[in-house]
Amino acid sequence: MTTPTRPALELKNVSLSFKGVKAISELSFRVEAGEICALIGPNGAGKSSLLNILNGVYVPDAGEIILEGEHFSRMQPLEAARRGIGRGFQNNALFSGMSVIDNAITGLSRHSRLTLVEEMFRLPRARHEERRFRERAHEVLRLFGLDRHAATVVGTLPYGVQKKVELARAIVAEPRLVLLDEPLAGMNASEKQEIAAVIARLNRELKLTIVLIEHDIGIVLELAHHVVVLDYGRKLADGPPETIRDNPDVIAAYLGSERAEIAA
Amino acid sequence: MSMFLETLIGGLLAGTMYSMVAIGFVLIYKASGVFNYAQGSILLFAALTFVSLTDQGVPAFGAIALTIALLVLMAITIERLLLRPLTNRSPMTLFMATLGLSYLVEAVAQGTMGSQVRALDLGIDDLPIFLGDIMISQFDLVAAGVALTLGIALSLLFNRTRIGIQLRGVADDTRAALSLGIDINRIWQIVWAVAGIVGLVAGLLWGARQGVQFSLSLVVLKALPVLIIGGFTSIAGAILGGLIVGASESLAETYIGPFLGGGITPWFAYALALVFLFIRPAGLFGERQIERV
Amino acid sequence: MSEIDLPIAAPTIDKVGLRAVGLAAIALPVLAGPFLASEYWINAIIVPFLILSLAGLGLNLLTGYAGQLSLGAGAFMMVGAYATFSLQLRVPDLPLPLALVVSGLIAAALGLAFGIPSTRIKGFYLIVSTLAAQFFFEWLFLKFPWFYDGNSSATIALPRGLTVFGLNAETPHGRYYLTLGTVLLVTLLSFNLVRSQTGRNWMATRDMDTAAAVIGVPVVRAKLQAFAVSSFILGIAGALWAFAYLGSASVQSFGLSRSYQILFIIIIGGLGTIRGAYLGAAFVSLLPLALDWLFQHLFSGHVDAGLLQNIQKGIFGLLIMWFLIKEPEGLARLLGVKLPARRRLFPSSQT
Amino acid sequence: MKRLLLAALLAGTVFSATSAALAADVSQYIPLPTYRVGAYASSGELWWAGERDYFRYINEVEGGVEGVKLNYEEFETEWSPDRTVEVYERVKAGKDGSPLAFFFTHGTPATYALLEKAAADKIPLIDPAGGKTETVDGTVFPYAFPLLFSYYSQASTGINYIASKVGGFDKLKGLKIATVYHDSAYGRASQPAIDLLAKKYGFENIQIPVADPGNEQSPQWRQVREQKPDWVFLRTWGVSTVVAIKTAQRFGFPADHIIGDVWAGSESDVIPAGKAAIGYSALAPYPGGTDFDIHKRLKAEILDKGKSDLRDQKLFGAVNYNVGLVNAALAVEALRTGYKHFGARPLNGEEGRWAFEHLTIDDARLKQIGFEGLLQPIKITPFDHEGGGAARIQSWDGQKWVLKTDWIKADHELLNPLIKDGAAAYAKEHGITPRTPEAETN
Repeated sequence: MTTPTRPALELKNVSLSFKGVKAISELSFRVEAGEICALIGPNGAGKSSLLNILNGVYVPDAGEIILEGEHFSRMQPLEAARRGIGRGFQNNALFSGMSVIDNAITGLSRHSRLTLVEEMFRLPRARHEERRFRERAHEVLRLFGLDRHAATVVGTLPYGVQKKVELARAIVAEPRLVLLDEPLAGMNASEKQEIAAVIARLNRELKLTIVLIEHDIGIVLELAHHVVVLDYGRKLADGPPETIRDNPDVIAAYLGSERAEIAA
Repeated sequence: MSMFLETLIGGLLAGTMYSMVAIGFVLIYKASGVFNYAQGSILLFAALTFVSLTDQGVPAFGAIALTIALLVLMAITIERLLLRPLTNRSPMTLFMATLGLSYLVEAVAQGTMGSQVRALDLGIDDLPIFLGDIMISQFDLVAAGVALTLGIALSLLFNRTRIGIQLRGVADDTRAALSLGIDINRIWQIVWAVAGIVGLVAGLLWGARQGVQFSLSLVVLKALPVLIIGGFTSIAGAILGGLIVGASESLAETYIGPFLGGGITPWFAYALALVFLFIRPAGLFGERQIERV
Repeated sequence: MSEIDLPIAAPTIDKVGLRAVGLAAIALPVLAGPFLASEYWINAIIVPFLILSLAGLGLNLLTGYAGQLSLGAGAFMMVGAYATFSLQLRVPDLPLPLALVVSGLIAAALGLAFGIPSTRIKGFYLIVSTLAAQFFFEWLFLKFPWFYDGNSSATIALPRGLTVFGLNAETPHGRYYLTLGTVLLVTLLSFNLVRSQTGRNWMATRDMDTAAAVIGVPVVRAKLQAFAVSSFILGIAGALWAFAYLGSASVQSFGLSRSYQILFIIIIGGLGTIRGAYLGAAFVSLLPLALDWLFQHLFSGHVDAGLLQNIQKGIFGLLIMWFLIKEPEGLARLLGVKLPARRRLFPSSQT
Repeated sequence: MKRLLLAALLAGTVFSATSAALAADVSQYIPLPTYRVGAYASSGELWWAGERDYFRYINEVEGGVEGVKLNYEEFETEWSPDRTVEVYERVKAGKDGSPLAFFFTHGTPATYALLEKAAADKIPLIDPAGGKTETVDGTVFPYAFPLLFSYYSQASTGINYIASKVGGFDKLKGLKIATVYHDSAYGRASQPAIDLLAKKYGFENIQIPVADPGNEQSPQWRQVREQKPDWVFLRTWGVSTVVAIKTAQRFGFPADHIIGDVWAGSESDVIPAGKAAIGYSALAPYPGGTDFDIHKRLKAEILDKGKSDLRDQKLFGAVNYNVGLVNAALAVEALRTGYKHFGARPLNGEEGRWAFEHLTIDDARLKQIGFEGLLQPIKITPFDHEGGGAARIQSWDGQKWVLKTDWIKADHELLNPLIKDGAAAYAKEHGITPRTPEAETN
């Protein structure tokens, strides 16, 4: 476990560009262990790109990522997962040809210790692990009310349900830090409330550090302990929700404009 | 030294023959995202149609016009019956569909026009020309000229005409092009027809060299490494890729081949392409895709 | 919570597939096969059908499950056949079944080597690697006499024929049982594998490899495993093709057209299903015979023989396109369970 | 509907296998594995036309062979040895009450693939001017018949012809003779013989491989130009022959110093090469042309009556058409030999072997059947399954093949030990005891 004095995650002067176009410029902020940190900002502000840097999908041009005290100039996707970073994607990146339960179990992949031969012959160790994984996956599916869809092929489910599967897959491997890209998008109000409650519970009960991107400012202010506002790849504001709400820059650039509605 | 130069120049010139086949692929890939395996069969079909017509006494000019008309018809048919139903399918599905298409086109070509090898005389005498010690093939020089002209003409088409600009729009961003009201189906038909015509030109040159026969369809296997090296989306890349493959294949057969017992050309180009891929995974001129999740 | 009532439907795990495979592969041919079928049916249809199914299965693990398109299936079949020949020739003490396994392992190692580019190259840039394998091995096995023991015809045949632990399997029934036994065993193991974590990793890699890596799927390892396992099966299939079906083989038996044939088997049969390989193999084995028969009876004498053959080839091409348009999941879906909605294989990574 | 269609297809297949034996005629069944589709169709198409026309002529004009009608049936293989094996399995039990007397493989790779199967099934494999050279030794290979002209004979005849051109065997010493060959078992099959000949006559032996399909050969011909051979022996096949002839011209190598082998010497090989092929010569165990008696008979009885299988009658007398005629005639004469011995009824494989092993076609007989000049005199024995070993040389004049020589014999005294050794090694490896035909009855 991390000590409270050390941040779970810290970014220092991280920059990223695509074909010469700056997506993120010299961004720095901290995420304390056990907090829910919300990234907000208009589309194209670089929020998803930032998560992709943390997951090692994108390689930053410059800067440093400090994860639980360790310094990285870039992450590797597998390394990130191994270090306990879970991830939920914006446009469901589920494995559409697989069932709900298989999607969830796949999230446990890095915990598998089996060899091919054990799997092929279904040796006792293989059966044991399969059973363990299946139980764990069911446990998480129940948390999201998904167990009745366990055997359904994911691609056939409605969007809102798929988002829940996405969440379940993100947390099934018991990460210490979860990055969620618009986990509430495409849901109706009651679903949003339901999932927000689950996220809050995960944070509270499992001491899970959560970084999430969300456009619904109401929910963000309610859920987050800490808000970082991005605009055109730069940090506009950083602080507890109350201060953000009152920050004139943010109001001008974001909250006060219509963009919030459009984006949401 | 002159041997080396001759091998190099000969290889470069031979490479333009590969480029010409590769350009047909690039056009189609650029506009419709399809790796068209049937390009070789279409090349065979085009050349065979031309030769069959001239054998019937149709003058060359008329035969070309008729063949082009047939290719345009074919492009429209393919777009309507194959591409349109497969819109939004994965590139691999489309690729496999063109494998099926190649069977059909070959069967139609051989079934209707027979399987006899036809001679094709373009009136280019293939006698050696000597530059000092270095021997250069006259035919290859003509072929290289044609390939270059073709490349330039297509570049102009892409950059200077309205259709070309629409076409590039489709290639760059299909959705945006659609929202601008560009008729994407028509663009596909045009591109497949143009690729067919490129196939006809390539087919005539290859056919003059080896006779118009079934094995013309096998030239796709030479075009693939060219595409990999040059990138799937660039005409300049196709030409440069062809030059690289032609030259290195020729040098390798001459200088490495004897140590391995010879006959290494079928796989050498592929090995070369693999090496290129490790250095530049999207080819020399290809653009690296940004992954979005 | 607004629960839309959704049918709890077909598992991805191929339960029905197992049943179908069980029915098709066990009940019918095992019981009825050797006794009812003529020697011709066993030698010329059932045995090659089984071996093609096996090869289809091998390629399906790589292409259908792990999403890595390969045009080099023939290459690894070739490796398996030549390795088996070499082992039987040079290590005569090794019994044939073990030689098959070792040959499979050799094919797996080489498959792994040619799969390495897949860790850097995506989509069909990858076919260049598998085609390189195809052409390289065709050249290699023809170029160096060591591989075919200097035989002037450059063909390979088992020095002592098909003997399984001292039993002569050279008879039609012997070939049949050897092939069937191998196919059933490999099917069972593959079935276990695709239901396990490795199978899920493959499908995750196929469906969305970037996301898979991010959530902790060892994508590189999964791809390499798929290449190795696939080549292992293809290697065994190749050895059986050479020695249990043809009797002797040369590189031509495993040329590019063989690679296409195996690819067609899984497209037609159904990508990403175990039973697809069987259905596809049955289809490509029987279709030419059926067309042959049909055309002989309908048009014999009326249509030129050359035209007739071309019509058959054209129909084959049309069927492939038709399948891709109408039934992207192939016969497995057409004849099998109805999934609640069509699932898309090979979704483009853009969506 | 879809299911119905599939069911119908499946059902159709079952019927195709079982529907047999309607007419219990006593016709002799002759299956023909063919290739009318794919890369080799251009030779195939003419070959089958020749074969079918001759069989039809025998059936309809001569009333069959000794009264036995021939029942021939085609199976498409696209020249794939694997598919030929499948055809073989399909037909080896015979059809309509007729057993199989022999099996045409129509291709060297298919012969290789079937060699052991056919020996076990006791069905003679007939592959004139092809096959595996060692199988000339019938004591080890009773069921393989590489009739007419083995690959070793091809090498030897080629060298003999060159010797005659340069003014005698003693002039071969110090010459450079390059073999440009299709890099396959077929292309390499003559190498041991050329090695031996090079040693005997003292010429320099240069071997240059061309990889399949061979549509770009500049490196090979640059090598030819570099090494300056006096003669080139061309052992290519399909498109690689055309490209070789054209590339030779480009590199300034004279066509009249290139000798093609049997399978590099048809119209399909030279017409597409245009002017580059003028003066090119090839070994012709199957000469081209229509100046033979049989062509007059076929013209009158088959072509002019609209019964020919030939799509384009201009190709009547093309080399590949004549290949078909000769192959068919060899089969017919062998059957005739068998019927005379066993009685006029369909023969089985063992009887078929006897028939081929006692096949003799002398000059008188050649005249009778109209093959004088088209086919060499043949005498097959259990020890010699080749029975000929000679070819004429034909040269392309831009319009047609012109025969330059009479039959040139290969040097069998030199080659026989090579064949014997090869056969003995095979026998040892496969535990075969060579039979002693002298001791065999009948």
